[in-house]
Amino acid sequence: MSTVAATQELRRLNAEQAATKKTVFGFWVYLMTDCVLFASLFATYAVLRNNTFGGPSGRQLFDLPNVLVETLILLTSSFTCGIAMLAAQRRNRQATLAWFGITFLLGLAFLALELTEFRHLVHDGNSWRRSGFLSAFFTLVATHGLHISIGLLWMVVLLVKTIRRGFSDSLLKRLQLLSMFWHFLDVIWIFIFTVVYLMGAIPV
Amino acid sequence: MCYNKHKNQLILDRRFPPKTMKLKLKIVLPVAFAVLVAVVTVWYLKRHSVPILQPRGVVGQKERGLLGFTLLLGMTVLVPVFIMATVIAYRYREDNPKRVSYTPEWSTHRVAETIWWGIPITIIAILGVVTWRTTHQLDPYKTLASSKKPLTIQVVSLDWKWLFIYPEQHVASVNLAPIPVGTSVDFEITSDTVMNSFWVPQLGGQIYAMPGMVTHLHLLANQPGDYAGASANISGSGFAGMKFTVRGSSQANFNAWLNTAEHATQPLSSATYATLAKPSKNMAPTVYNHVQNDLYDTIVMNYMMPSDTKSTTGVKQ
Amino acid sequence: MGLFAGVLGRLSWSALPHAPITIGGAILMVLLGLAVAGLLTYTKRWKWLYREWLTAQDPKKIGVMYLIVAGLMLLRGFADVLMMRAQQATSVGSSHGVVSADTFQQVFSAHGTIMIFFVAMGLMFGLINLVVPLLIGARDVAFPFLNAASFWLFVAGMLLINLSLGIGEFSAAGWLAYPPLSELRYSPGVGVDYWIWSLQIAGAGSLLAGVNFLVTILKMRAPGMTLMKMPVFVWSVLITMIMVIFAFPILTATLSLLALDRTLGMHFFTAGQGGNAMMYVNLIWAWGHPEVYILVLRAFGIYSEIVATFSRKRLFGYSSMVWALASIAFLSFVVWLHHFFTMGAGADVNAFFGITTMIIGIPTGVKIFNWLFTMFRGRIKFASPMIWFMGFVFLFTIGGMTGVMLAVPAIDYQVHNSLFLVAHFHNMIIAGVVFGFFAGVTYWFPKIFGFRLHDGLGKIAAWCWIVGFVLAFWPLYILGLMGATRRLDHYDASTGWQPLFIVAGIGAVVVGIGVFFQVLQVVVSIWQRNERRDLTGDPWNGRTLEWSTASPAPIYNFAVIPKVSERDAFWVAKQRGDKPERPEYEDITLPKNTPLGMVIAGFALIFGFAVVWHIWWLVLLGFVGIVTTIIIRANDEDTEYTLTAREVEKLENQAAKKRRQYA
Amino acid sequence: MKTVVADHQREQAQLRTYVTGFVLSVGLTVAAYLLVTHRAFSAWTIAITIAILAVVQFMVQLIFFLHLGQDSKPRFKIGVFLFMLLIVLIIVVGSLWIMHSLNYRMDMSPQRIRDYMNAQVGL
Repeated sequence: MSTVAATQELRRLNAEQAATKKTVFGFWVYLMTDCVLFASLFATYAVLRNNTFGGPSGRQLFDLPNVLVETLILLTSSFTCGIAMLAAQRRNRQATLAWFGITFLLGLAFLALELTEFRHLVHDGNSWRRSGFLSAFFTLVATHGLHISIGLLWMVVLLVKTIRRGFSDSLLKRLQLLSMFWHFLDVIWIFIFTVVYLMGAIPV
Repeated sequence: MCYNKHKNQLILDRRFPPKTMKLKLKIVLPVAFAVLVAVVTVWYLKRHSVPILQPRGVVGQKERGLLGFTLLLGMTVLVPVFIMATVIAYRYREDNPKRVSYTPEWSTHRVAETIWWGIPITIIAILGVVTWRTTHQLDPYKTLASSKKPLTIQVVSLDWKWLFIYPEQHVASVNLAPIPVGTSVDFEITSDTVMNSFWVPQLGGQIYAMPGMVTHLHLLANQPGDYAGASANISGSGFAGMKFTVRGSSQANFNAWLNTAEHATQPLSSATYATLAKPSKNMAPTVYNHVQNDLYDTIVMNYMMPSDTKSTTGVKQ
Repeated sequence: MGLFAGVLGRLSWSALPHAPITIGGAILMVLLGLAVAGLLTYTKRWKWLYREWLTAQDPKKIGVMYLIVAGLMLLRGFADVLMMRAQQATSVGSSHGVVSADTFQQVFSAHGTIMIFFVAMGLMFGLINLVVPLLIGARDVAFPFLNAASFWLFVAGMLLINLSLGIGEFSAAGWLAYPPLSELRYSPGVGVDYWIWSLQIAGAGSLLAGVNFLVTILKMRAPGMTLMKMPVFVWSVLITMIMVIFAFPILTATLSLLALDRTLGMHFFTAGQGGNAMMYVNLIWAWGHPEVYILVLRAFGIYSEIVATFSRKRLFGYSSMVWALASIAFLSFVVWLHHFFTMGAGADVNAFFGITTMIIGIPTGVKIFNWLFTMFRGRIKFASPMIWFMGFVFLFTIGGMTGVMLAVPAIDYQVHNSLFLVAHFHNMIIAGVVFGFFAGVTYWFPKIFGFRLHDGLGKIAAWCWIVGFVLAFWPLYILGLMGATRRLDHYDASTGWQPLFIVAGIGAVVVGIGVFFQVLQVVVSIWQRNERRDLTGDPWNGRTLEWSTASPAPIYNFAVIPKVSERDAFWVAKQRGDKPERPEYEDITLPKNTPLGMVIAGFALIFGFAVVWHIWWLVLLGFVGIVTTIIIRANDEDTEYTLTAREVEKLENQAAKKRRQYA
Repeated sequence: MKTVVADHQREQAQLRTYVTGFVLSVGLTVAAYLLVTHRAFSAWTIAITIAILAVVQFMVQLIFFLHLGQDSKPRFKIGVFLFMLLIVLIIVVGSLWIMHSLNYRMDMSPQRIRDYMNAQVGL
């Protein structure tokens, strides 16, 4: 009797594992489509880079030190997210909650810095209505910011779930998806940081 | 009954269509229909003006030749496919009384596959070379070789009419553009409204008219005549009325027209231009003189630079 | 209007339609809805509808719903056709035809958008939902809930576009709404917003369905079925899904940029202020051209299945067919500039894109030769799918030839945006995509509903469509050469075009008769369904796995997942004549029905409608609704139920007994 | 017992990859930043180098954090990723090439365009 139960259990485990791999692959495919979405926004930004219509260009507007701090914050949050995943695989609830908490705070800090930068720009009259360049800049960076906010909301939902119901296979799977999403956003930010801010600030 | 249990085979629904329609009819009828369509087409084309097939401009003639060449090249694939499809369908139909071979498992044939990968590749290679050459030759930005001094006409597409400005002659005209025969005419095209497309089928080619940008189209009329032109890009409710005529005329007639234009009643200052730019449909051809010399550049620059630096046109952004 | 303005944004009584045609259309739609609601209440089937269909997670049920919605949209799109033909046949010289210029422009914009997004994509995803799991020997798609959500998003997009008939007006800027015409300055109304947001919602649905089916095909094939042993239709679906997931994000991005221009006053594509309208044309066609190949590639897949089955022969040159599909997929991403040769790009750019466009003709030509050689030395049974295929072969080749002609930039300078171009792309879409779906629906109808469609009526409909098509679009080729541009709502008598427009009108009527015969075919087949029942599960002597299970296919598709060893597995098994051995049943887990997919789409519809009318509080409500529903669904643990082996056995025996009763 | 030790080792290895990935990323970011703020080279070389640095950092993130390329036999994940890169390249490079060619011919100053046109005598 035990062999039948064992094969049943083995088959259920295999099915479970196949389901996880299928979902992870599905989410990976979704991330690839998001890359193409960002590619279109990058292409639009690259085309409209010099369409400042008499208004200020990137060189006058960008505060590079502030952006460097933002980038380092996001890199660190990506790192702490990795550590949190290790803790989660060990099913150590305290460590997972702690590290994901840090990742959440870093993400929030990044978002706060970005929003203050936007507020300064709008305050000085360089809002997205001013020129094609500024429209492209705001849209590209704000779309990334929107993705970061979705990531943070998702993190809150999963942390609450961890606290209330502890670890289950489906929770581990969802944490893995979240960490994939977070690393992916970090990759997108690298290109925004390079193409928008660094290349914008190169003295021609 | 439509389903026969014993022979486990589908009997076509005998009741409908009637059994009497012979198989031959099913092939003869479409062929007859195709021939009828071809005959009516040729008859119709003979009796009506077909600008693209009866070009009067150098560019248009070259493009018609290219159209014919590509059609013939395409036929070399189309005709075999039509013949093969008919013969194979007829010969290998299920209820063919003649004994024809049936090879259910045969599914690859090296030589056949290399043929129908090879032939299309060679055809496309030929066409590719022709395309590369003709695209460079017929580039609308190229000035056309002609003995006479080239003429420049600045074109502004407005809400549902075309404004033609003759910069050297300081005259302007709406919906009518006389050009001397045999001269390479450079149309500098822009728009002060939405995107339009400046298209004169009988002289050859079209190009988009876009606000804040200047596109160029070179045309040359071989012989005098009125050549209909239109906008080929949807531009709002008056789109169907955006018609104009390019009048190929001998040098004498062209000079005569210039005289009448110079003595026209209305000067084209920025004020009159502002009223002209207001949306209106099916405007009769009118003529203006003493065109303000930087009017065209202002129309273009209005979209490039903020208007507070230099603005004369009435149309606000 | 103070308080009122804030509460309902731009929405006001003036939004109700004024033109007689739109009033008539709106009333017709409302009456249709009331009739259906009345029928449901009369037969007390609301519960049944909710339990069986609205909350369904079974891809076959979702597929049927896709086909019904796409069928309705085909009728609506066809009504637009009749209006356009009537207008263009009568609006000459002094008379201004049946509708005003502005209504006419809304009609052709709606016609294009509905036919591409809601008919072609709808029919396609419908067929894929119905057949792909069966073809690859799977029980379900990879993500059932995502599948239901993408269907309902498709319905939400369809509802939003049809709402524009009753409330407000629709876009008058064509089916791709080029700026600056589609910008606020030249289209101040809500028309373009309706267009943007119905496409965003339907586009999101398509993207999610693309991801879903890509994972289904890659990860859930029957054991032993490697990629090169898959049916060719599944190959065409796999390759098309790859194109969907990489093309639709460009559409989402471009529509979002246009929406930002119109709602937040940004300047991506505005005429001045640093905007660049050319970038919109570039981006929209970077999605546009892969989109039309997304439509046609799956029709190619259907043709491959049909020709192989009805010629009772293996498909000729399987690997070269797959390579042709793959090369078309890649090439479709590098040709998009042929849609705007005449915008003024340099000769090198035009020539490069012209040549890549021609190169796509090669694999297409190869496929046609392969189909012909599949028929060569076969036993061809001319059922109605084969008539659709013969129509395809003759008409699509003409379309392909005119396509190669249009690929030469110098020729395109003459015929761009003329009726010649209109005739070309209708040639490709009607003869290629639409004929393919009608053939596919007829072919797989018994597997879905358990009874065959009336073949005679199907053939008459096919002939009507073929003859009607030639009558409707051959004159347009000539008109294009005579200098007629597209989208004309009026022209002068001196041009001599009217007789050709009248012939085109007659062609549309003949196609209308074809559509009538199709509706008659369905009605007659339902009426005689007991006579026409398919008892063996294999009405056409098929070759692939879906014919090995009963028809209509049970909810779990296969009681026992089949083992596959080579191509055309079912045909080989039949040839060897091996008896199906006694199946040893196992537990099957299937997804539970849930209304949340519909709820998400409902909130998306509210969100879309609110953004169109600038009702900001409703926008927030819609967005929050979507997010909370997703979170609720994510936390919902028990989403599956299991059928024990005994229950499966009981179901199988019941179905077998019912079949014996009919025989 | 053995599995626990193996898990521990695997986790340590994982931690090491994260740390190296993190240090590399920060290094590359700061390097690119300093290059721009200290104007040591011509604009063109700076642009090229920071582009390369960005691509390297992209690879670092992919390998160290997203574990790309270590999945099972039918490598669909990396297949989809490479096709995505191809499509992104086609769109971005294609769009830039097209828009450059359009803008170059569209808003040139009248004098320069006259020379451009005369340079290519057509039919």
